[in-house]
Amino acid sequence: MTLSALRVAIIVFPGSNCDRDIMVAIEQLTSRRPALVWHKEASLEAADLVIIPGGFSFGDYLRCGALAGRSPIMNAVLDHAARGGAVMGICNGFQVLTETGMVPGVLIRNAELKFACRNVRLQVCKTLASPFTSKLAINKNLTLPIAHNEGNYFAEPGELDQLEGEGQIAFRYTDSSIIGKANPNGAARDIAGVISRNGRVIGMMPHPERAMSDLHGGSDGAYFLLKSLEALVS
Amino acid sequence: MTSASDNMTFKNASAMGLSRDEWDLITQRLGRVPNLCELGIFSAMWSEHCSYKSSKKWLKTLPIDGPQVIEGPGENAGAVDIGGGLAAIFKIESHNHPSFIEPYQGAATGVGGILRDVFTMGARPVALLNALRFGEVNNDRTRHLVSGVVSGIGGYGNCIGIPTVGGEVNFDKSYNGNILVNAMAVGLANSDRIFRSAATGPGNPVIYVGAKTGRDGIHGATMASAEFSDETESKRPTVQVGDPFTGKLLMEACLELMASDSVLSIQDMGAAGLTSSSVEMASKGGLGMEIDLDLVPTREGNMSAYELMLSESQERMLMVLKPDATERARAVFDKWDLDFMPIGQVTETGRLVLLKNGGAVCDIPIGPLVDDAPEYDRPHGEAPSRPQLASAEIVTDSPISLVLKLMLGHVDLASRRWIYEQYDSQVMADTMAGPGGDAALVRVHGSSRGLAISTDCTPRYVEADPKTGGAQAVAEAYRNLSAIGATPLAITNNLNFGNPEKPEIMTQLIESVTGMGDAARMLDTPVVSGNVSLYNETDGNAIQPCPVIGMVGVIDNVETAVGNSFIAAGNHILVIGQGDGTIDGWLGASIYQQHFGDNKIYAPPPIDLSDERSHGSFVRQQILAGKINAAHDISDGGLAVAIAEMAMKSGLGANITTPASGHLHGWAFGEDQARFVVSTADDAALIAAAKDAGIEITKIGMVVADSELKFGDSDTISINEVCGVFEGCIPSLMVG
Amino acid sequence: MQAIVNIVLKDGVLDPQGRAISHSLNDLGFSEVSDVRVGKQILLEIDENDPARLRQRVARMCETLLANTVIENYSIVVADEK
Amino acid sequence: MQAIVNIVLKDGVLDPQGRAISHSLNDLGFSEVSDVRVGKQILLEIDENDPARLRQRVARMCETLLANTVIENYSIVVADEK
Ligand SMILES: Nc1ncnc2c1ncn2[C@@H]1O[C@H](COP(=O)(O)OP(=O)(O)O)[C@@H](O)[C@H]1O
Ligand SMILES: [Mg+2]
Repeated sequence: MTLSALRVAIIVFPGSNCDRDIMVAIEQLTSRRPALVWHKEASLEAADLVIIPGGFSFGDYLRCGALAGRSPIMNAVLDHAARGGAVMGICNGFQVLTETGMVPGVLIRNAELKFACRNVRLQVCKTLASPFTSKLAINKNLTLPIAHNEGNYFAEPGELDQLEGEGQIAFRYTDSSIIGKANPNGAARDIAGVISRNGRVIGMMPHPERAMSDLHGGSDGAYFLLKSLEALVS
Repeated sequence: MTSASDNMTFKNASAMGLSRDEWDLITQRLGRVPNLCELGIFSAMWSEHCSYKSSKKWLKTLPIDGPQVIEGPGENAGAVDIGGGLAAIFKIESHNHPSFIEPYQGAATGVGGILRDVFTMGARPVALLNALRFGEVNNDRTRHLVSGVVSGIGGYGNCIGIPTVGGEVNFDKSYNGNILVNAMAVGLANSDRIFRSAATGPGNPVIYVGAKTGRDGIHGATMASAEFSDETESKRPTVQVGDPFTGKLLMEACLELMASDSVLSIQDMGAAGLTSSSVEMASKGGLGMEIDLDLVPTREGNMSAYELMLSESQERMLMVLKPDATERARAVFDKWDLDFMPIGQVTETGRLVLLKNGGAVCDIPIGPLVDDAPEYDRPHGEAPSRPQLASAEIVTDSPISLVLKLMLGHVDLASRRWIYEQYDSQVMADTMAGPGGDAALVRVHGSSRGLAISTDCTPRYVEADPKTGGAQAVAEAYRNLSAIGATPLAITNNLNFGNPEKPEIMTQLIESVTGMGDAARMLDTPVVSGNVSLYNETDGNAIQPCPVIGMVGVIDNVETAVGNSFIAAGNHILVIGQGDGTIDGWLGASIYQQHFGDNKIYAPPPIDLSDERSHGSFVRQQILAGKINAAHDISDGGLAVAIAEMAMKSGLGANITTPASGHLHGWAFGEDQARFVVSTADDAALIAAAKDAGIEITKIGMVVADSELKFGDSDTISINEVCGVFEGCIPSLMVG
Repeated sequence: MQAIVNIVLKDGVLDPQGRAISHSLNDLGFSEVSDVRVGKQILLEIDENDPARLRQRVARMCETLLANTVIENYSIVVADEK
Repeated sequence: MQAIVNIVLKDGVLDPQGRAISHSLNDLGFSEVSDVRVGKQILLEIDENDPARLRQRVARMCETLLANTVIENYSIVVADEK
């Protein structure tokens, strides 16, 4: 399969605001425009990758991702994942995935109680087999932007041990010359992204779609997305 | 219609802020006394905020025309042609008072309001900026206000998904009891698809859309008069609460509907809510309007006509639709889960008629509401003349590096990172340069064109000399745009002043508007929109006057823009706009004076508008020609601060040659205008080009790989050290 | 001792969060829900044994920090007074 | 009828907001405060007259939406049962 044959679906909730950004980013890499799927749809056309974009679905009211997690379309996304389909949740999308239990843990308020928008440096971790990490060099550093108020990853210590043991941690915040602390939000064990037990679902706080070229100030987002898409077609 | 018990008297009018003359005019125009609802409508329409009664005479002196102008002041926002069939639509607006009472909600609703002004015109908002002024920073109240305002701005902008790409902030004790929160929004539309507010076509339906109406922010003045209250329901001023989620839905729904051929005219409900929107739409169309208030969607029971007309509930719009478009429009708003309600129709009568419970509760001619709104030529005098501060009187001989450290730790110069990292500056993925540069640069989606935007004002200059200060604000914005390579197109402005009934305040206003107008004319940046905020006083003490400029410009190819960070060791550093001989430096009204001088007010650096124009154009041309690879305008703090900022951003150092004679501190920290620091790989070519253009230029040093700033032979400081001071200042002040 | 502070928005102040939750509950089949308001509950652990003094101190905390009295009302529950 | 749902974080779950409030209170001179936890209080207006059924429906709402049972505990107060 070629990249341009890859069918990508992007779920749009009321309040999503990075849906267009990730659509443009994927199109830049595959030359094929992803489908935008409105949350009220009950079914999902066959897709090779479902992306839940960033934003403030339902205004982040109650808990980030909670109301979106109960939208009609999420049943179809859960079915897709249960069939082994690939899912990527970015920022608010990550929060939606934790709310529906598709990836472990929860994302709570940033430790400093402030929204944080800046570049962070990530380290790629050694993981179980997953299309989202298989083509990345272990320990490679990526510089990507974050922009969130609730990105403080939390799970019980026992569960964290297990995630580490099983290779479900995709990225960690790591030391950087970038001004500010390496860990921008207080996340347990510096976790910035996790993957599901079957490796097919990833949730991550950083926004790859905002680092697609030097004009954005860096292209590590394009690199990460391209490697993931390549793994999905191979 | 008007029951006798409901008849208003001058006492009621006075409680709503109307003067005796204004009251007499109302009764004369109506031929009777108004009832409560009618009086409320007059008082809102004739308030300073809606009628510009103190400033109108002077605003008329501003230049508003130019080949680039599509829509000047008068609509919800101004519009300029940026090429490619597109228009940039923008405006700035203040939310000073609400933000002082409730900083989070006040700032958030300020952002929501300015966004509605822009998408009402059919533009998709693409950038937000702000201009903030707070009191002394070592003060719990200030800290509370700063953190509330900043998180409120972020709370709205981040959620609705429009990047906050820039702004400015200063601190001064005159703002202790009266902060300034000005928000600017910029949007993009096809230049032939701009929507306006004039109602058309008698018989056409008037539609209310968006959120429901509650008792939010109802005209504060009336709260004092208990006799208005025919119900026991609380009439205390309720704070408006912003709902960016509904704001986002409203924006998407409006833009979706405006893409179809359904909307004839549209107006957001801002200050004075349903009153100003209905009156303005009808008056601009030269028509009337009839509204059935029982149809207005409400979220609280038993709202009176007065409350319904004066409520400032957020996220609401009024539209006139084509006669056959109602069902199509309803489907769009249903999809987005928003209220959609036909509440009336356009009429030919020229009157505003409001129905409630089957009867008319208001029937007034619209003409007087708008045309007869008072216009005052308030008394004013002459601006005080200020002594000039000779550099010799103030300079010391401490090393530049030591002074530089002090300066960079000054709250008005230090890094604003603590603030702008709380804003999502990148959503929409077209931010090419966000906060931290000179102008922000936002790519026009799907093209290589870019919008350059900056907000600027230096209140201490305006206080010292309002005319120079007014011109300087425009000039600084012009320089900020030029420094990235963009062509300035037009401005919006927010005039923040004290009580205009005091002659000295009126003088400040008039003089700064004059300076602003002169500069706008000379720099070809007409005024296309703006806002006036007066009575910014506490206990009779006025704020430092603050006429904020928001400037928008364009660059054809974002790849040709430069930043204000050094690029490579071995590059040459030059100052444009300064000859070898200019070494005295202008220290009056500077940040240096604040550190080392007395508290007197001295004359600010003079502005030479033709220099601003030629130096700015030169820098722009050389950037576009690839001859300059980094540029930074020289403003607060002077030359040494500009160089330090370029070094800190890059991590590279600089070896700077100091002048052999004259006042070293004046040279380093003087705030003489119309200057830029630039770096280039080819100094000879740049110098030659400057000579050809008749522009002064001086080579002052080199970019070096060592992370150090070196002034002259022996005065050295590491970038790490300056960075620590620069970045540490605001975070540590915010901890208290 | 423990004190609980309940903080709710004043009447008339818009509660967008409550509105969104109410919608969602309706969509999820809980059509009987007609209104939702969201408040905060702050649980304080305090070294103070006198319930009256405790209440007084907590009221001070509410006025100085815990509640935004421009838009919120608060009520205090002192555990051992109940 | 009215129902109130109180939602608190489970023990052991980090509460950044509670911690920040606790610090601030200490700084403001309320040194007797040793711990603060921040929870939510959700007030529901429901068309249902039977308190037992009401409680049962609200419990369903909590499990489906209102609480994230991974990190939160909830309790229900039904007004007329009190
Ligand atoms: N309140 C604010 N919001 C967002 N960005 C800000 C704010 N204040 C300052 N900035 C950003 O910090 C940088 C420096 O601000 P300032 O010193 O006012 O710049 P200049 O002197 O070039 O006008 C600019 O990029 C500006 O956009
Ligand atoms: Mg600048």
